[in-house]
Amino acid sequence: MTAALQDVPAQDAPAAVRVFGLRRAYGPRVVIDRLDLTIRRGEFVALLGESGCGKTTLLRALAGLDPIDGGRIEAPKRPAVVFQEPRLLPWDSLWRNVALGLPAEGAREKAAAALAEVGLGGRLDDWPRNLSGGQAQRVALARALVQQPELLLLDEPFAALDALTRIRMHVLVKDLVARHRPGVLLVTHDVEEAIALADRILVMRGGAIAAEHRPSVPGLPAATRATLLAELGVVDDLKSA
Amino acid sequence: MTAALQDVPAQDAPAAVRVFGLRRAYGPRVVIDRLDLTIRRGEFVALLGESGCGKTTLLRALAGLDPIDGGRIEAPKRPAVVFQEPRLLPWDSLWRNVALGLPAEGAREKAAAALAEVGLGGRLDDWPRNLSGGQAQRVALARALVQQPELLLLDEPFAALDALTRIRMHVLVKDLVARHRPGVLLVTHDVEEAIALADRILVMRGGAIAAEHRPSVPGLPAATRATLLAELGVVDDLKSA
Amino acid sequence: QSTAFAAADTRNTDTVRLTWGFHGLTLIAKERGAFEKALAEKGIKVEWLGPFPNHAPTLQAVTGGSADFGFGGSTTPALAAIIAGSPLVFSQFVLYEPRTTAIIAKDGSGIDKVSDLVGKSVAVNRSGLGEFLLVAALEKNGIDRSKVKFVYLNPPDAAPALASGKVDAWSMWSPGVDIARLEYKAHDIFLEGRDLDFYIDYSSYVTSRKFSQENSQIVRAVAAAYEEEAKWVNANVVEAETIVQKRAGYSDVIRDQFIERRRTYKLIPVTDKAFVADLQKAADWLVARKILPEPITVSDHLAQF
Amino acid sequence: MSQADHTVTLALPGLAAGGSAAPARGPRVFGPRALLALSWLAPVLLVLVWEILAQTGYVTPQVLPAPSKVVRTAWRLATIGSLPHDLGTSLLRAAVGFVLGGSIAFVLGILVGFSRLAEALIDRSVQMVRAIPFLALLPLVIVWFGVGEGQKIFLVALGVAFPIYINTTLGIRQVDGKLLELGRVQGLSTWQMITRIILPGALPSILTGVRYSLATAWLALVVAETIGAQAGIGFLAMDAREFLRTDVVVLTIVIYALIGVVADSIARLLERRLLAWHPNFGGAAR
Amino acid sequence: MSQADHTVTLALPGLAAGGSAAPARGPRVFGPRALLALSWLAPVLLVLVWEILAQTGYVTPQVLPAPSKVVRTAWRLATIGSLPHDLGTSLLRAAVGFVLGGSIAFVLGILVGFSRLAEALIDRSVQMVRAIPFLALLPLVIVWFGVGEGQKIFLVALGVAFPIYINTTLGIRQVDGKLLELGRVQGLSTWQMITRIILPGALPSILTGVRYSLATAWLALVVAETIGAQAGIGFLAMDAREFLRTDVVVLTIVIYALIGVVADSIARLLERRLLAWHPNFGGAAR
Ligand SMILES: Nc1ncnc2c1ncn2[C@@H]1O[C@H](COP(=O)(O)OP(=O)(O)OP(=O)(O)O)[C@@H](O)[C@H]1O
Ligand SMILES: Nc1ncnc2c1ncn2[C@@H]1O[C@H](COP(=O)(O)OP(=O)(O)OP(=O)(O)O)[C@@H](O)[C@H]1O
Ligand SMILES: [Mg+2]
Ligand SMILES: [Mg+2]
Repeated sequence: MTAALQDVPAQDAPAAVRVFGLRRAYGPRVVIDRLDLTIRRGEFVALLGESGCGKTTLLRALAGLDPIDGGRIEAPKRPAVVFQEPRLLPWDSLWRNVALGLPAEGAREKAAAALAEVGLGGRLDDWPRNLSGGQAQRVALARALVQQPELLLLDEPFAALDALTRIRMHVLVKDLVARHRPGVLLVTHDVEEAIALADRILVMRGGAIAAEHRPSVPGLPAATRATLLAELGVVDDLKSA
Repeated sequence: MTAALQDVPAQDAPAAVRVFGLRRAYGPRVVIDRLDLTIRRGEFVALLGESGCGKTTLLRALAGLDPIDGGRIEAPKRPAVVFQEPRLLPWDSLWRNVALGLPAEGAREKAAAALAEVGLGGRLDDWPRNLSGGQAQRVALARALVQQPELLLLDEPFAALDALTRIRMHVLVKDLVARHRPGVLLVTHDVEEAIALADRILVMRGGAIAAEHRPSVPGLPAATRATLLAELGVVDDLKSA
Repeated sequence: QSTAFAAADTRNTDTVRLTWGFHGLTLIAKERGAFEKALAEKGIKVEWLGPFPNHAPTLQAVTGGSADFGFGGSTTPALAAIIAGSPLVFSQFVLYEPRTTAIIAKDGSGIDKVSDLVGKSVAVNRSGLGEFLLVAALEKNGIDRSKVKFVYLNPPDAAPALASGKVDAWSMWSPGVDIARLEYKAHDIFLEGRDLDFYIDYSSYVTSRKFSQENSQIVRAVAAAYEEEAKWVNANVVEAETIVQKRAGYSDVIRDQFIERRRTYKLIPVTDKAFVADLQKAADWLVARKILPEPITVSDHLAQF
Repeated sequence: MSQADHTVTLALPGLAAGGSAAPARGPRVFGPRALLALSWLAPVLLVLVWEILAQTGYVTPQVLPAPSKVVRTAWRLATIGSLPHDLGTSLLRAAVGFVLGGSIAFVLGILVGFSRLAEALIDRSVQMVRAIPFLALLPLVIVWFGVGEGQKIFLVALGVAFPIYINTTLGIRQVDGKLLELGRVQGLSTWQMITRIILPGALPSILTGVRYSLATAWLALVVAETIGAQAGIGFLAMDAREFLRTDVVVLTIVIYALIGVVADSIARLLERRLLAWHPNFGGAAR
Repeated sequence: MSQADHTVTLALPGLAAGGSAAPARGPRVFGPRALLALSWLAPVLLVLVWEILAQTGYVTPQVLPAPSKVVRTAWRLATIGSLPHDLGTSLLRAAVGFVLGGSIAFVLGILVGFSRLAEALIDRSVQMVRAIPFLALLPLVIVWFGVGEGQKIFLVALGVAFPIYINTTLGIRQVDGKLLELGRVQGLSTWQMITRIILPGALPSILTGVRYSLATAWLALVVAETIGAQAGIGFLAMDAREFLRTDVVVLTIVIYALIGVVADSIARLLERRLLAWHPNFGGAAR
């Protein structure tokens, strides 16, 4: 257990992001409606929800990438974002991709360190097109982590990773949270992952936060797991089919 | 349990694909070396392995997309493939994307049925750019399933799906296997998924098949799970960190 | 001298900007250098602008103020430009003999006289001497213009058209017509100097009205220098033709033809009343045939100096 | 919380709609109407300044006649003169040449973009011919095609061909290789491959080629109509130039400019229609 | 197993290397060497046929002199004549005009591709000017620039500007909106946005514009050098045309064609260098 690294943020830690009554629609399709959310610095929040329920839309709104149709968002100017796709610049080498946006001074060293941490230390000067799916995703993660932001928005950053690599990446992210204490919002479909990582787990449904859990505080992770799966509509019977 | 749908293929079912001593290198980087593999019609094979170990490379070779540097592949001319990314044509509506390659006659109906099965029945004429990550992945899956191929190659097709949707997709694929009996090769990082779906689980390491399991035949799935995780390098301690 | 009755003696510049092309006096004057020396003696610096491919752009340059003199081309475009409103005046006229503009056809084409042109196509340069000559030739032979097909072609394009039989005849000036006659084995059907008893078109130097008023001294000096140049050319035909050939690059045979013809230049001051009357007649001829759009009084557009 | 580090994003529709819809473009301060009006600002301003300069005598009419004079000339030529006939003749030539040259170039472009063999066989020759100016080619064209319509249409076709050819090959090279792989996997025939994947993917570039060549067609006519033409805008221009009819020369320039605007509108319309799926081309804001 | 349904993929390096490296292109039957040789086939064949036709008297030398005659003329002009001087003069003009026009067009293209406001203000005017033929502009250019070098360089710059402008805006529109979003999220400055994302993304199109305009520069010179030039290839051509020197005319055509080849090679070199990352441009097979 690495729980020692992970202090539950005090109720009075400064907020990394605040959302009040957010509304977002694509034309007639209302995706987010009256959503409230606060994430404090140092807090790790996981976001679960059915495919297409609006998780990415929420993240994009927090990152200031989309206009919103109602409500209010208070967010830092520059959160770090891992998009659902890797979004590497095909014309830049890996280290330049990771260093994108860093001040030129010492950029290569920082990028090299970050790439080593995600297990790609030997491929600083390789092209993105030569990467496997999981490798590209790790480069995108490295790019976000070197930013050392106040708010870290992760959209399924581990989806293409095998179990072992995934655990390594978990450690990396938790490390960053412990050191720089950003607020983290992690979108994931893996309930185990949410339980293992998050201070707070949110379930999104109908355009708003439908449920909230604190796996580390009361009860057992196992109980949380069953509740969460039920909330996501999975009957345990089916799951083992 | 839907085990009734899923007959273990007879040892003498015709082969959907055969690979002998396959070798594939990108320049000096040898990714696949002396790999042998046979998948029979109706057989469901899951492929596990560390990120970057060569799973996609193997799939591409089987699909005839890449040249190979040694060995021999006997594969049907037209396997159906779900790539690691959705690869939707941005200029075509969803139903046209799904119908790509179908004979024009009745294409729209077939595509509509397939889209309904993956939960996107209402969005036949929508553009791909309006989809969420998981929705796009489901369209790609629908596109492969309508092909009714002899060999179905799936590269992490469920990675962006939530637990419930994922289970629904599992049912869809198993259904197709039961009806048309293609050979299936499924790349996944989810050990549970592999156990739940596959007749045979392969672990890839060092460019070849390092281990093989038949979860449905001997012992308990739980035992298989522990063995597999160990083979993938995960110590159970770490996993729960 | 033409400067007999100077109205005023004005000048507000040291430099005169002359345009030049690959023919006639301007080229020889520019190549020989005596012209510049003569003007330098009067404190006038010569700036040569060019070469220009034909007359119209030089008129544009003078009208637009980027040059002071035209390069001694045909009067018709100058008259047209004046009618269109360009503030140009004639400063000097040039008459060269023999006149060599001609209508030619290939040997063995069965076209030997103007009446053979009926039903044939003839290449002419639009609104130029070639077109006028064809019109005059047809009129002289009583043939209606509609019986002959006028094909508008610039000289460089007309040559291959004639050579490959895409047109049956070509109405054109020197030296193009001379080169073509020799190279494509063609013969004259109608030769201006021989078959036409009046002039349609002369050569002329033009300047802007403003320049002629503000720099009458220079206009006078330039006219005098061209007269000197013409005198030299008339006296040194062989050298003059060789200078032209060197720049133009045509064959010795053609040059020798020109030498043989002893082409001479006669410069006529704008004060020559008889000449101006002839030019007026030519202008009226062009107006009557709708080649010039409006009547014009030539004497209103002469440099006053 | 530390307000200094934070920006407050208000619920304004100030940002471009839909992340990828107009990403590089800053906040949309002007609506589409305003932008349309703005786009006519520069041309209208130019005409106004020009009229004022001409009226005040700052530019002499022989150098640049006033717009009002040009309009009068246009009116005169249109009513008693041959302007409509000239315009019609040129339009027809441009259209025929465009269709001919465009289709040939398109096919060649597809071949070259598609196959390295075709590229080796064709591309170098095309690049050579492309560099030869029309004026220099004229004698040969006359010998081959005579001095009739054939020659003019040939020149237009030639002028149209190059932009379409080059941008078609460019477009095909820019088609995402991953989608081509997809086409192979889905068992598309060569024809389906072209119509379902290559053409749609290359369309933005191809339409740029079309946009370019719509103007080129007219430019080619200027040269073509100096030869054996009895009507046409190029003929009108040449004639006027020869006689220093500055007002007619400027009129032809204005006609060319207007044709440029029309050609451009056609190209934009095509883009809006055919690239509706493309976030940066088909957007309603254009 | 049913062999009928199966194809045997042998271990041949027959397929294009690396899935996305050359996807649409069929099996590589010819190596790069063979393709290079093939690409010269058509031009060489053309010259051979032409020589034979000329030697047998099928085409008259006044219309099309034999290649051997043209080579002799070239040699003569190069040794005792002015060819090197003409070529040098034209090259210099082309280079200066190219740099001037290219940079202005590039900046305008970036502005217009980047901002709808700039598009509204600039684009229509550019499209209008683009449609005006050089020949029609010549009188105005003479008035503005006189008949010196200025006028020639201006015309070259003008001719170069349009392809670069158009393809720069095209390229910027084709830049993936997702990468622009990434740039915003990473907090890039406008300058970094342009240099790190927009330019690299637009480069394939921009280079096609460069490739196009390298030839246009020369075409513009032909018109520019008909007036007030004493040297230059365009001057040589005009001069020869005026005096019906068919061999020199054809020589200038050949020179233009060769310049086309050189310009094309430069463009390809640039593509190979600058687009090394691009699977369809930078590949070693080109
Ligand atoms: N640009 C768009 N235009 C119209 N509809 C859109 C657009 N982007 C997303 N949507 C729709 O909005 C809904 C929410 O999309 P979003 O991408 O936020 O889902 P998500 O929760 O991230 O799903 P996933 O887990 O599959 O990634 C979906 O139904 C999607 O189809
Ligand atoms: N085009 C290429 N050129 C060079 N190396 C490549 C290329 N494509 C893949 N590789 C390398 O080959 C190895 C295997 O890649 P592959 O995509 O098969 O991995 P994978 O098992 O699918 O991984 P993942 O689970 O992350 O998708 C990786 O190390 C990758 O970096
Ligand atoms: Mg999403
Ligand atoms: Mg993979």
